[in-house]
Amino acid sequence: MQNANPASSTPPDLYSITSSKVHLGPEGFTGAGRRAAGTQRPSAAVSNATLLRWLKEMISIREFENRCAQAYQQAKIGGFCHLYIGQEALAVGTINCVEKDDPIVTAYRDHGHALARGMSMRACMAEMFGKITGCAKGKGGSMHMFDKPNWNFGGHGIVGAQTPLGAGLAFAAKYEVEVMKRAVDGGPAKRKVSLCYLGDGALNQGALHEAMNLSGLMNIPVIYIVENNRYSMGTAIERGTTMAHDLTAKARAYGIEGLQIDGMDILNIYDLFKPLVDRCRETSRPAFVDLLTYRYQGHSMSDPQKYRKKDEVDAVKTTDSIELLARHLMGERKCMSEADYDAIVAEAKAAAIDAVEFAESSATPEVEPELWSDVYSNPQPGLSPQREYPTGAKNPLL
Amino acid sequence: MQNANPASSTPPDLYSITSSKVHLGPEGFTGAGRRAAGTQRPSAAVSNATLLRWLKEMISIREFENRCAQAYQQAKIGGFCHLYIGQEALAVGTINCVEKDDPIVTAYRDHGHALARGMSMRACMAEMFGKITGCAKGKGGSMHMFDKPNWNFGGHGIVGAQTPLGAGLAFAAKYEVEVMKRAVDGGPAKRKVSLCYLGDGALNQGALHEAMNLSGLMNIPVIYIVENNRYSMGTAIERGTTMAHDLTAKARAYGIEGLQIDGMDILNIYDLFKPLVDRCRETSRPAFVDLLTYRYQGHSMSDPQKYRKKDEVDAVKTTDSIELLARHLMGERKCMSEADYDAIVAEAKAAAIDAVEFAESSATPEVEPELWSDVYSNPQPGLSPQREYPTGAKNPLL
Amino acid sequence: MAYSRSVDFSQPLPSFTGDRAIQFREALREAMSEEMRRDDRVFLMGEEVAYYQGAYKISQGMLDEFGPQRVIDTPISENGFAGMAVGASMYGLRPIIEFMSWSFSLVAADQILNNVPKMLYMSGGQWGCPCVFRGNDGAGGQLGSTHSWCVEGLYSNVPGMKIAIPSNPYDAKGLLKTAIVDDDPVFFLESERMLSDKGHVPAEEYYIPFGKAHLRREGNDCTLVSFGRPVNFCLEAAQELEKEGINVDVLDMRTIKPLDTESIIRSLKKTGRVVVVDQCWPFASVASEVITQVCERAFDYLDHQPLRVNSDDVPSPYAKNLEAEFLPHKGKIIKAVKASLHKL
Amino acid sequence: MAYSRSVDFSQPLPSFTGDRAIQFREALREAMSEEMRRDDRVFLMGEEVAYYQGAYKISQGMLDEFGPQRVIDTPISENGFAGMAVGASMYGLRPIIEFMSWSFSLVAADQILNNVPKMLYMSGGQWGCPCVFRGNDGAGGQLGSTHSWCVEGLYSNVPGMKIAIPSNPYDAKGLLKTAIVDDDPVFFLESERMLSDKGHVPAEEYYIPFGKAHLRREGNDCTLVSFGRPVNFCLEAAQELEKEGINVDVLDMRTIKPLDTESIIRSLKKTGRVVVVDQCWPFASVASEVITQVCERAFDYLDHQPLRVNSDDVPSPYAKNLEAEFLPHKGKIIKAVKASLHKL
Ligand SMILES: Cc1ncc(C[n+]2csc(CCOP(=O)(O)OP(=O)(O)O)c2C)c(N)n1
Ligand SMILES: Cc1ncc(C[n+]2csc(CCOP(=O)(O)OP(=O)(O)O)c2C)c(N)n1
Ligand SMILES: [Mg+2]
Ligand SMILES: [Mg+2]
Repeated sequence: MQNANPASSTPPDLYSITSSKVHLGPEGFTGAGRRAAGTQRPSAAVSNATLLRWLKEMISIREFENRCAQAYQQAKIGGFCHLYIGQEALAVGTINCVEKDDPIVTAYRDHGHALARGMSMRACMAEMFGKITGCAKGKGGSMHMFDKPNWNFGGHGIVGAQTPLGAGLAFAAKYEVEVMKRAVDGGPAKRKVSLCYLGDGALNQGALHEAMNLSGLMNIPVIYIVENNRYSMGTAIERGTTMAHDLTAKARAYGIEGLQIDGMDILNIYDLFKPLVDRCRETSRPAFVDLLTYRYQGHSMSDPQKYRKKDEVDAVKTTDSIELLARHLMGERKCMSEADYDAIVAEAKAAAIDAVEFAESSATPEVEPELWSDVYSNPQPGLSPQREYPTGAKNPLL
Repeated sequence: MQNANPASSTPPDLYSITSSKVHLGPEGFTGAGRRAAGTQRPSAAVSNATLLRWLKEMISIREFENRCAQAYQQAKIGGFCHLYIGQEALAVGTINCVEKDDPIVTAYRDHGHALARGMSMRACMAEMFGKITGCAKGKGGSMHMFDKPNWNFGGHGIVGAQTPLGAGLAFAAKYEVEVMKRAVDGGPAKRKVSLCYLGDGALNQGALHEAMNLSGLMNIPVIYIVENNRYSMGTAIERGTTMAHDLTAKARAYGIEGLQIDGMDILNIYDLFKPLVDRCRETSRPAFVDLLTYRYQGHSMSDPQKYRKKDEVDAVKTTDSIELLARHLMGERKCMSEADYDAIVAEAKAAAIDAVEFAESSATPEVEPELWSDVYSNPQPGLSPQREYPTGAKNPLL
Repeated sequence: MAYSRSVDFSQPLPSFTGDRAIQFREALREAMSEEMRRDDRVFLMGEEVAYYQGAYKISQGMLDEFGPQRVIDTPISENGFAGMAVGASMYGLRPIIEFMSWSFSLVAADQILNNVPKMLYMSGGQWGCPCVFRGNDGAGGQLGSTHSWCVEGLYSNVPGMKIAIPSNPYDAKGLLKTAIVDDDPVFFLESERMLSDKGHVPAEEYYIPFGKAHLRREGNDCTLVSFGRPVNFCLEAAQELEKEGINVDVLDMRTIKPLDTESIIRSLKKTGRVVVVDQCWPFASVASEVITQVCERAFDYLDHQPLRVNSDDVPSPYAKNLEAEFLPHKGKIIKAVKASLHKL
Repeated sequence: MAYSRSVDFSQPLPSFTGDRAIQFREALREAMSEEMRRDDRVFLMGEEVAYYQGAYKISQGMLDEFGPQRVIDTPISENGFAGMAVGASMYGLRPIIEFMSWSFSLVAADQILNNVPKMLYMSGGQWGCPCVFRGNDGAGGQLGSTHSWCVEGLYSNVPGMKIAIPSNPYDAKGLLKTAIVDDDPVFFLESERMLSDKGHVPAEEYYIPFGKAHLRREGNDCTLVSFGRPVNFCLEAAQELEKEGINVDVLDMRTIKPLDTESIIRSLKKTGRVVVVDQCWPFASVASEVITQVCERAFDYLDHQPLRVNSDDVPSPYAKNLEAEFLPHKGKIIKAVKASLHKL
């Protein structure tokens, strides 16, 4: 089916796109989703050093998540904990297609994005441990990884609620350029796109639809990235979402360019997503991406996973994104040895262990003043019948 | 663009559909929207007597609304008052395609539906006058024309809020057939469709999208009818809604059959809408209709209408639905004379005047017990700190 | 299959104590299953209620018994399916809607506050919405600011619905059965923190009347008024206070709409002191309301100003220590009771 | 163009009386326009605010002055554009969002209650949402049950935002300017019934501090506490009571978050009696809160139990006579004042 938006009807000139039917069955992602083909793929121009960095980022996320799982089982992490294992290529791939100061915002499965966006493992882990050294001083928890210096506008817990925020962020950046002619911090304004991640389950929240219509109408350069891991909790996508075989129809309904991308292969993500980012930045248009991925673990740490067979999980693991990239670097690129790889893993593991130790040895937030601080930026008497609002510790990221 | 739902890809066998580009400019509806063509149009089989009844219904609505306008200017009607003048063919045409006990629900521009569904002018006018003889005992007002005996589940004031209700109504009817195997009142169950009307402005509320996805998933036979009168208050549709030139894309996004229909010609409505109703009833599938219409008056009684030119309004009036049908009955059908027509108008006018007199001479609801009754079906002590809830007068429609 | 039961609430309730100990979640399941067996207009709808067996296993096994047409999984579309319940209940069915958490009901606020409680009035008595909305309410599981709502502070301001809030398995079952047969919409507030609590639930069928508080413990020194989970904090506090020779009445309100002010006043006349314990934020809360009603109706019996213990007036914090302090815990209650007795 | 003004609230306010009489809607427009001229981060967004010149003509002429990029029409997508304001304000802009009516804010409840007031806390102080949400609040125009919300009864339960509610043009301007420059989110509640009210608004620039009540009338017999439109009902009642020799303090709270309990207590110490007048439903309302705070902090000064006058506890009726009785009108206020003086 052709995209209604004229922007996508001219084929990109560098490479061709081969489309294939999406398989949502248990046979894995081989050949699933749109894949770039041909020799002049944009990823071919990415340096070995950069690809190695991407690999490190992906491995870091996985090692970090492994430690989270462990800490959660040891009851060192409380509340909910949604792991990113399996989806690493998605956050790392897409975030490496944008500028460092392009705003991003995501849902509650947010550790991966936070790390890919540059948050230290320490700040991220400490947050989950509920420590004052965490990115939200221990007040937010696993679902709320905010990182102002890295333009990460947070993880958000209510399904779909971050989607209008994504539009608002891109709107603000556009407003800097077109109205203020300078950035809000006084510096020069520049054309930005925002990335707004959402789970496939969020497709069914009205918020997304209002946000897509608004972005389409107002020419707001927000890119909605559906992290289509096939399930929202125990609900397989086709049980909860109409047109599951062609989600881009939902973009076409708003005159927005829609693209389906196989998200296990980070090179493929780059090939298709980078040009899209460039187009959106240039044309100030929104876009929508159905990024096919998979979560290896349960929805959260308490999920018995009766809704899928182990076979299905195993099949997907044959196209594991870290392995795919590692093979590429060892094979085609010949820029990494087995030993190099092992060293990368060891380093990531050590960093994750260090983060756990850091988190463990950090102080909990003091009830006084942290329980009551950060409720108001400008506290005044009379705001609560209980007491006045104090000022708390400075956020460790600021 | 082809509809994604296979149900609509087989052309109906009785007649052919000619599609034409929709004109949203000021040149009127001639040729706008999908129109049935050919000699074997379903409407050809509708008897003269039935068509005459439809004409009477349309004229009744218009005369009724004229009296509302007058009464509002005389401050006899309070609050908001949204007139249906110009859109008569839509309510009358669609409602005459369904069974008397198929549930319907609509928005706040609801007088037309109420009358077309069989509410007496008296009960409808008395409601607007805030009298105890009104369909909601004067407690609801212009936006809330409910009529239980006629399966009219009301006018609703919050834009879009009635759209999940439309799904719920059709769900319940389906549940009678498939689960209970009898009707909730103990009678036999039957296959029903529900009609859910909404303004074009409601396209942009998340509620509709959630409702369409749910209906598509659960095979709920609700038909969403967009009363596309081109404006939501002062906002022309293309200023508020993406893909305004092809709203059925919004249905395709949910795998729902979508149809655009020229709604000024009631015969055309019947030609296209009746087969759709039959299909939905048979297949238990939802549908979505973009019904092109126009309101001649302002949004509500206080609208200065600076957002459109008088030319535009005049151009549309050249395809006035009452005139179109009258010409057909006098011309092709030769079953009505000028004098007949005048008599119909006179009768409708008299009925509307009678309704005003009835409303005027009716009693206001007594503060005791009406202010406090109908809050709970099963009042109990302790529900309010102020007093207990009494039982009020019986609703005049029951 | 018979239609809804007309319940004779003049019958005494079966014993509150006994040895048929089941979990809070099982009590809820029994209530729903019994009513679904009795009345085929009743169905359960919500996220993960069917195939997943309930996000919190409340509906475990119900899909098997009632099938997918009566135990219905939905996508994450609270506004959509709450609105479907409005339409279906107007039509004549009896929906039970599970919100995985009441925290997620805010996206459905328009349906549950503008439509559900007002339909009967707007239609001049033609149609009400006899449906039950139920789910987890309240903080305590380190779920952070957006997932820890106590909605009673918000929603109870609105007339037209009833609100039940059990503190134990016995009440959970008996109140939920009443909620399902009631002709008015009921908001039913559970607590994820209590779902595994075990307590006696009689084998015989019973319906707990709305608007009748349950005196859980007796004492002459002060009246503790609470509802939902904090009733248990009150009982803990009472036990500890007893050691210091302070004896309190603990009133479990069971429902806050209707609110059994009579029972509060009866106790107050004995004790002269009242402390309201409420897990919402304080401002314009149910605690404020109880205090106001006590002032309106029994001012002269107050030997001390009425006091309230709420959660702290801040978004729910994640960190364990902060959240523990945030709640209206035993320590705060003891302090308030002592303050009311000038023993601080 | 300079960034937001740091206001010196220690300056005395200009005279409340004078002869520059303008409409309430014009006062709002002046406040927005002045702040938009000062700070280009400020913009106005909502339904019909631009080309239509405002559904209630509040923004008339602003499109001409500021252009369509700063006075922005939206489709009917309250959740969507409220959420855009969250993102834009986190990013560093200063959105003013007009809800045509606060009644329509329920579809945006999740954004305005889960995101706006909690963002600062959830992010550990990294980002707040300095935005203003404003629009019509309250019944009185025969708009029926869904269109007549008084949201303060609902929303004030939630910590993290401030709530201003002016009763006259002078306050409308001065409070809205403060709302726009404040670094916290502000819910600003207007009333369609007052938009055409005329009153003196000084030509000179002024900002009214939040949390300082305005004593609108003085008397020794009873303290009337109110906010928003019902302040005017109180003034009417006071005038009539005076004829009978009863003299009351009328306190216009101006903001309910923060709430100036000090001023209430100061007056109460003089009068010994307090009647709170609030146009929301009674249960868990701001009136309940004021009474509770008075009890908590000045119980011993009460010569009579504190009383409240709210709207009737029913959905807003349409019929003129019912709606007139529904409101917290003069007659109810007079009765309550007399009751507090045992003169009934
Ligand atoms: C409005 C709302 N409803 C329900 C939930 C509970 N909930 C949390 S995550 C989730 C599943 C979301 O799935 P998806 O969007 O696919 O994201 P994934 O977990 O796969 O990353 C649900 C139902 C919520 N957080 N918000
Ligand atoms: C959620 C919500 N937002 C705003 C309004 C105010 N409002 C009432 S009608 C209307 C315009 C609706 O236009 P449309 O849906 O096209 O219906 P029409 O008036 O053309 O019949 C608006 C904005 C409302 N009633 N509900
Ligand atoms: Mg998913
Ligand atoms: Mg319209």
